[in-house]
This record gives sequence, structure tokens and C-alpha cells, in this order.
Amino acid sequence: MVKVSTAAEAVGVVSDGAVVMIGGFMGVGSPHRLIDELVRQNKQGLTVIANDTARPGIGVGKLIDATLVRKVIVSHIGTNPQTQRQMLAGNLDVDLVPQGTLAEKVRAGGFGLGAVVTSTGVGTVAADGKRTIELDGCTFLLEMPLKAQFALINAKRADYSGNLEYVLTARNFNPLMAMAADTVIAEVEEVVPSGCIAPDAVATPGILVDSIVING
Amino acid sequence: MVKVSTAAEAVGVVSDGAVVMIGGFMGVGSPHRLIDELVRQNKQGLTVIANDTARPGIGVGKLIDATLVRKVIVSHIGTNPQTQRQMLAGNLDVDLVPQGTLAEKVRAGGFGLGAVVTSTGVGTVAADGKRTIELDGCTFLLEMPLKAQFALINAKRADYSGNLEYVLTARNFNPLMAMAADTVIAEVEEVVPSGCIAPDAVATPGILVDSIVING
Amino acid sequence: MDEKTLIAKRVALELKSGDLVNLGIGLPTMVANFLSPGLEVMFQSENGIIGMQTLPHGQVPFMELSDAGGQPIGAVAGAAAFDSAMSFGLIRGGHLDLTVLGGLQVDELGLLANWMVPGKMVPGMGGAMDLVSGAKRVIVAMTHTAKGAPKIVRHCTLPLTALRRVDLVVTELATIEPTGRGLVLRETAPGVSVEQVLAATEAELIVPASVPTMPIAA
Amino acid sequence: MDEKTLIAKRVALELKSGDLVNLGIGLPTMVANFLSPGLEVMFQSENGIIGMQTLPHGQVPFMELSDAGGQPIGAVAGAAAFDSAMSFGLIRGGHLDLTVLGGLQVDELGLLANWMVPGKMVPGMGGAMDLVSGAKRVIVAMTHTAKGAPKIVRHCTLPLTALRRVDLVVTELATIEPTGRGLVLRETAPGVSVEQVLAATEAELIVPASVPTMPIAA
Repeated sequence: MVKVSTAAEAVGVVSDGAVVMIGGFMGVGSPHRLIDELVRQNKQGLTVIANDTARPGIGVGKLIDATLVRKVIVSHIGTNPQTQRQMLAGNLDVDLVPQGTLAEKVRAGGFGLGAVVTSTGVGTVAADGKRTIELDGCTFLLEMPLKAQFALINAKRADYSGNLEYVLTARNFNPLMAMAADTVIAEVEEVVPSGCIAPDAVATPGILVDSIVING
Repeated sequence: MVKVSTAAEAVGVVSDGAVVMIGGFMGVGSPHRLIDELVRQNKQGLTVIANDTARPGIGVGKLIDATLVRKVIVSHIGTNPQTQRQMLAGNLDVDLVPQGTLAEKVRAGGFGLGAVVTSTGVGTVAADGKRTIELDGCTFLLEMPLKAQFALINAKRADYSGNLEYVLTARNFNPLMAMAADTVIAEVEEVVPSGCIAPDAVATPGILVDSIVING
Repeated sequence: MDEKTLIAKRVALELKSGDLVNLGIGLPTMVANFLSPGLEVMFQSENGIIGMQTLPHGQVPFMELSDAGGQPIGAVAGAAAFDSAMSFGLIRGGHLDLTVLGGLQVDELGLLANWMVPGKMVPGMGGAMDLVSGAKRVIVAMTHTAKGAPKIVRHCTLPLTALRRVDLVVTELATIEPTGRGLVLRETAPGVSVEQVLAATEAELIVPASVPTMPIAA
Repeated sequence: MDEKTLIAKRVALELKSGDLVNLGIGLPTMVANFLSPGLEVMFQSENGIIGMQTLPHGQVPFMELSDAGGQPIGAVAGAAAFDSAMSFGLIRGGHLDLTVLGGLQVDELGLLANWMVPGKMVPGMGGAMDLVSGAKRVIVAMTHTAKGAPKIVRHCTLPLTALRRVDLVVTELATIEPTGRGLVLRETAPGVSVEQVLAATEAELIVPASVPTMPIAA
């Protein structure tokens, strides 16, 4: 049985300086209440792995606004001038990764793979400093897996067993991140009895989830 | 809109000597009617990529019984003495791959990855003849992607757009194989109008599916 | 008609029934407005859906159904939703028939730079590198010049998006096909001469004996 | 009690509430029959489900819910189903707390051989290599000898399943823990002496000053 917590309690375990994966795509499918709580508890020096930093005041953008982030590993920051400003001022490390590669790196971390072998980024600045490998006459990048201490994710519903169900484009990186972090905190709209989410509708098995916060 | 065919028509495109992925796990979730049709049309010299060869008279086992298979790439043949007999007689090549690695190799083929980097099999006979790679002081096998000309898969339902929905343990390799073959033939119990399978319940998008055979 | 509409209309002619198509943000998105009647294509949004459409007029936005910019959209009957790994598996595994993207530069090798201007803001590549590396067909839809400077150049001076040669470049002046021999001028826009195209292009263009006009009503 | 029941009962004591557990076919499957009352564990079947249980008595088998041997099973409330890549991602990614597997040989390094006897039938490794490489904890449940020949040996002569040292070996004679220093004899079975264990074992065993009896009622 999974533990249902308050946001304050669940986010309380995140330490300053932690590596945190945060689900969402331009704020859609992000754990908004957990992000607000990170800000309220003033967690500092975070390394955030996410698809993007959304916009000021939205999703991961709120952590940027509050200058709680030391480093981001994301696929783009083009929609958040605040991220760019902090980067150019030298206050924020930005590690840009092609979006599909980012998804595979998170998946590789959670699925126990040693690396991602991809042609995306070969011959571009995304290849700078990375190992390449020749296979059957083609060149591929070796991209290393990503893992995190915490994953803060969003789902539509949980059941008492912690199983998670997502909806439409709010799914995005959430199920991948649930596999790749030591501690998984999921924000949901409701928690239903076990058996009320059909096994085929579960995208994240409950055994991966450490605590549930209801954002209702 | 996807094409609904008879089994005879759909399987007719498979050529002798083709490389064919076949879904299922010990016959559960295998496309039984398509397999019967391969036998009826006497398609010879096939290379079959599947989890297993099930048992004589069941699933992929029927192709073995009919001696239509030249080579299998599977994770085990322990439940089918007929496979073992043909192998020992030199009539059937058997390429054994650890089950999780097999799943990742099929996925890599369909997802455009250059290789699978895994610790499974390191230091065992499964590593024979395979390239290894050192990453952060650990040794991994480089397992190459698998692709096929045809995937013969099973699903519970399709819609007019070809979207597929699976059920419970009949899912297994089917959605992975749907990504990894040039031509995908899906056997289903029923075909419902587009919109009658909710987007979140679709495990294989219809654009991957070339023809549908109703096994009802 | 304005130049963006012209470009979008010309690109729309490249879509075929059965195609899975991904349209970049901005100009490429306009392509969806000009599809031939009866054409059956599915649009992917890389944040996780096949079967996106614009938000139906007058409907309440549902925030959990969005495009790659986070804006609310609709879904056609027969849509399918999935996670980011599957979405990019479709792109990187060669299942995407066509992507239409904006461009900053295309060079004589047909290479595209479309994600970064050094020294300026660094937006990030998002899904652009995956799309250009993985799609079966890549069409660049862009204006021919930027503030008078040619965008079709000898060598890209901006950071490349991929080493893959794009398949077609459509501008308000011309349709250009990158090939192994170089850039071939396939069409001129209505009312535009070959000379005008050449004058606005830094790269060398191969000009066939006959260069038809884009089949777009003016 | 027969020796398999003894082994299964002893292994069952290793399960903890909250564990995700995968039981191999045969003897390991029996472990599920002897769980402590109130213990909350979830069983995975690697063909694609968490929350498997035996087919409820008197129920009609549903063929699309099966174990890794293709036999019909049931599912508990809170079960989750998934494809083979996800199933092995759970195993290989370190999310499986415990796997219990049969064994042909375990050697002084704690290495397991359990999938093939050369010159005989070649069954294939199935998921065994993934399970031994990936699970957080690996317990080997096997008879101490085969036709009188020791199965706990100096060096495995049969093909290895993985290079990973297993965590515990439970037989009808003893509980043995492979460690960096060698195989430690942790317990003897009820009514079995240390000498009997040593006589049936080819490998060198480290015997602590005190070796308790397995906490199993005879």
C-alpha cells in the first residue's frame, strides 16, 4: 500500500542540492503542487532534469524564477528568457540534450541499460565531448543514462497500491522518470481503491511509487 | 484507414525465406490464425524472431512442426522438444538471446537505436562473439538491433484507424514488434469505429499497422 | 497572398494520404490549413500524440491535451497518446513520413541549421535534431532571406541540426531540392524569375533547362 | 515434510512486506504457498504482470492472463500489466527486490549455473540471465545434490547464468550465504548436522562457531 502524504511532508525529504527529475512538457503534466512546495520550502542548489523550463511562472519555470536551480538538463530553454538570463549570468548550468535522446537517457537509467546508442546529434555540437562508436559503418553517439535521487511526477489517478494512470499529452516524461529515481513522489487528482484502475490502464506500477500527494 | 483482409490475403505477402517476428509468450498473445495460415500456405525457410517456440501444436510450435523454419531467434526452446530435435539434427539454427535483451533488441530495431548496451550475459556464453564496451569501469555487451520484413502480431481490438489495444499478458512482445517490421499484420478479435478506443488505451498507433485480420 | 501562406500552400502539396506528419512550430504549422480535400493524413505532436488537430472552435481548452508549445489542441477520432520515449521512437525509428521544419540556413550539401544563433539566446534543439535525423522526409519551410541576407548558403555558418541532407526546401521564391550533385532549382514562385532566385541565393544552384512555376494559384 | 516443502518454507521467510518478487518455475513457485500471514508482497511474472496469483479455485481460465509457462493465473486487486520491455526494465533496472530461482550448480564465488547442461538438451536461458544480473537480491532454491553429486561446487563446470554473486542458497540441508570471503554456512536444516552438510558439499564452506537450525517447524 502506498503512502498518501501532504505536499509539505512528501517534498520535505528532498534535500538541498538534490538531483530531481520533474515530469511535464511546457508545464503540461508537471506536478504543479509539488513544484510550489519546493519553492515554499526553499530547496536550493537543485539539479533539475526535465524536458524544458516552460515559461516564467509556469511549471519548472517557477523554480527558475525562485533561483533554486544550479543546473538543468533539458532539451530547450527557448521559451523561458529567465533561464537564458541566469545562464548568461553564469548562475545556472544548462545542459542541452536532444529531446528524443533525453527521453532515452532517462529510460536507460530506469531500465538498467549501460548507454543509449543514437545517431541523433552526430556531427553537431550535441556531440561535443561525447564518445562515439562505429557499428556496421555508421557512427553513433554513446549517451550515458540519467538517474536521479527524486522524481516529482504528475498523474491523473492513483490507486491504493500506488498504480498510476496518465491522460493524453500529460503523460510525456512522467512514466519514464518514475523508473529512474530512488524516490518517486507522484501528484494525482484522486486516489481510488485497488482494482479500480484496470491492469492494462496502469502505466506506472505502484511498486515504483514512494508517496502520493493529492492535488484536488 | 487500415485495410481489413482475410488471413489468406494478409499472409499471402509473406515470401519464402522471409524474416518474420511473431508475437506471443508460450502461445499466449500469438496470432494463431496467421500462424495457421503460414502453415496452410506452406511458407518455407522462414527466420522467426519470437520469445519462444512454445510447445508442439501451439503457437510458433506449429511452424516448427511443419518444418517451415530455418532459423529461430528466441530466448528459450526448453518447452519444445521438436525444436531441439531439429536443432540437433542440423536442420534448424537456434540463436538464443536472454529474454530482456531480446525485448530490447526488438525495441532498438523499431526505435532507431544503434545498439543495446546491457550487462545481461556478460561473462556467459551469451557473450560469445559479441562486442563489449567499458563504461565507467563496467563491462557491457553491445547487442545489435533486430528488424524484420514482417511482424505477425495479436491484439484484442483494432479500430478503423488501425490502432491496437492489448489485454493483460497477451501484450508481451506484440507492441515492440509492431515498431520493428516493414509490414505489420495484426490479428484481432474485433474492429471498432475510430474513436471507440480511447487514445490512452492505444498501445500500437494505427500508422504502424498494414493489415488487420479478424479472428472472430 | 503573403509569403508565409505561399510557402505553406506549396508544402501542403507534398503531403500524401496515409502520411504521418510532424509540423514544427510557426510557419510549418500553417501547412495544416491548406490540405487538399480528401487527403487523409495524421499529425503527430512530439509531446505524445498522433491525431492532433486545432482546438475545435468554441470548445473549452482541456489542458492535458496540448501541442509541443503547451497550447491546447483537439484530437481526431482514432488518435493515440503515448509517452515521450514512444513519441521519439516513432520519429527516430523511421515511422514518421514527413517533418516540416523552419530553417535558419541550408547549405550546398543540403544540411540544415535551425536551432541556434551563437552569441544570441540559446533556445536549445528541442526535438529538431531527432526529427531531422529520423524522419523519412524532411522539408524546410522558410523565407528565402533574412533581413536581405541569403539563408541558402555555401556552407552553414550556424550550428548544424544534423548531418542528414534534407529533402526539399520551400521558400517564397523557389522550391529547391538538395541532391548528391548539389541544390537543384525545381520551381520558381508565381511571378518570380530564375534570375531573382539566383540573386537572393548565396549557394550555387543547379538550374535545369526548364524550371516550372509552383502549381499555386496566385 | 518433503525436501521441496522445507526449502520453499525457508525461502518464504526471506520475503519482506513491500517486496516485488519473481519466482522461477518449479520449486521456487512453491514459495508463494508459505508466506507469513499479513505479509504484503507483489509477485511479478516476467511475461508482463505485477500482481499475479494462482488461478482462483473453480474459476474458468482466461487464456490472456498467464504465467511465464503459459498457464492461466489470476490477478490481485492492484495488478498492473505491461509489455516485455517494461517487464524486463523492472528486472534489469533494479526494481525487482527478490528473485528465487532453481539451480544446477553454485560455486565458491557464489556464481550460479542454472540454464544449460552441455551435450544434453539446450533449453535456453529465458529470463534467467536478466533476473540474476538485475534483481536486487537473488536466492537459489535447489536440492543440495543431484543423484548423489554435489551441486555446491568449487567451480561451476556448467555454463554460468551471470557473473553476479547470488545472495543466498537454500537447500534441504542448509542455508548458505555466498560472501566476498567465500560460502558461509548460516543454518542447517532441522535434524541435519554440520558434518552432513560438509559431506554433501564439494565447495569449501566457512563454518561459523555457531550454526543455528533453520527456523522451520519440522
